[in-house]
Amino acid sequence: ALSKRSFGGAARAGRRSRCSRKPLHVNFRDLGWDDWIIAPLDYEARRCDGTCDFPLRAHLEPTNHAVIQTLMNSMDPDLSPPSCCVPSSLSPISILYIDSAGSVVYKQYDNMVVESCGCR
Amino acid sequence: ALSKRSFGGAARAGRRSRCSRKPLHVNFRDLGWDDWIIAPLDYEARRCDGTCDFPLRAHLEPTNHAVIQTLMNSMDPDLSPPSCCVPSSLSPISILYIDSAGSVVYKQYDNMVVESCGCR
Amino acid sequence: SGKETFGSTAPASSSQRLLWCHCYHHCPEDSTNNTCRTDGYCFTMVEDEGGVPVQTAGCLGLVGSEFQCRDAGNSRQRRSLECCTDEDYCNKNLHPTLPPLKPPLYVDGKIHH
Repeated sequence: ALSKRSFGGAARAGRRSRCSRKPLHVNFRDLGWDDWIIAPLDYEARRCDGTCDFPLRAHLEPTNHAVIQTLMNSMDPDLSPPSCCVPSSLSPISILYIDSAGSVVYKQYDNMVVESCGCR
Repeated sequence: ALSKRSFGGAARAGRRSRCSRKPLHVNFRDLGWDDWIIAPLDYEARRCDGTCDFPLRAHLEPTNHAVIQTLMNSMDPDLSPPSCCVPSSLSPISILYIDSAGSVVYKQYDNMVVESCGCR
Repeated sequence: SGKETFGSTAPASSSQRLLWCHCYHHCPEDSTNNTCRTDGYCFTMVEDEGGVPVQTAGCLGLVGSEFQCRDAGNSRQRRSLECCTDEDYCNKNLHPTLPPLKPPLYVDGKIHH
């Protein structure tokens, strides 16, 4: 039976999950970019989604402002929205493409893949 | 009279404004912190709010991931939410307070005031 | 749809010179006289808002410009965006036009696409 204090399950019924990484598969062909991108034609970018509830856990690396905003929101949601779940660290991918002069170029694009999410 | 092509007004009727700074006045007394904070007892923290629509303007300093996520959202909102409007630069404030040992301390707290907002 | 006229000159940043652009609707907070500056591209975009073509213009940063200037080929929003970088305020000379309306799918079996 539940103790007097029930510890929340992984995601309490009907409640949006907490800020974390979610899948986001990007297909350059679907974007109509297979006329200039040679490879890769798709990649896993991931995205961040979920609530930034009090208290903001350490792994979400909140700023002081995010903590204050979260407290203001829990005091009165009309005062301020909660802080937002966004990428806190990203990694690059390299793309082989044809540039506007028709040359084949292999270039690293920074901040293309979500490595971790945070509340800001 | 509006030309054949009307230029968007500051915020077209009914449409949420675009990502920008908004006021957020923080009152430490309302938070119940006037028992340890001496000064200031309130400050203007500001916050970020608004849509991150395509195209993400230069002043919102989007990452490549935010650009890709925004394009995926405009292709199919079910694939991905838009990127989120969050603080992109913050500044500190200093607070005079009484610590747990009863001493009066004057300390700088980083990232307490929003200086600019961005889409991430 | 997006069209990038990357122009003969490389984006401003490689020569450390910032590009001035015309800016309509959602200019930076510190913008004066509807102008903005960028290390990337100026743009002009027209989008269909409830049947009314609405034009906006402004600055795109260099980061992500290769993606934004090309836009998503099949955005649900009916829009057209063009970028330029060859001279200050070059987006004054950009006049993108809305792509044709996509024929609706008729479900009563008469026309299918």
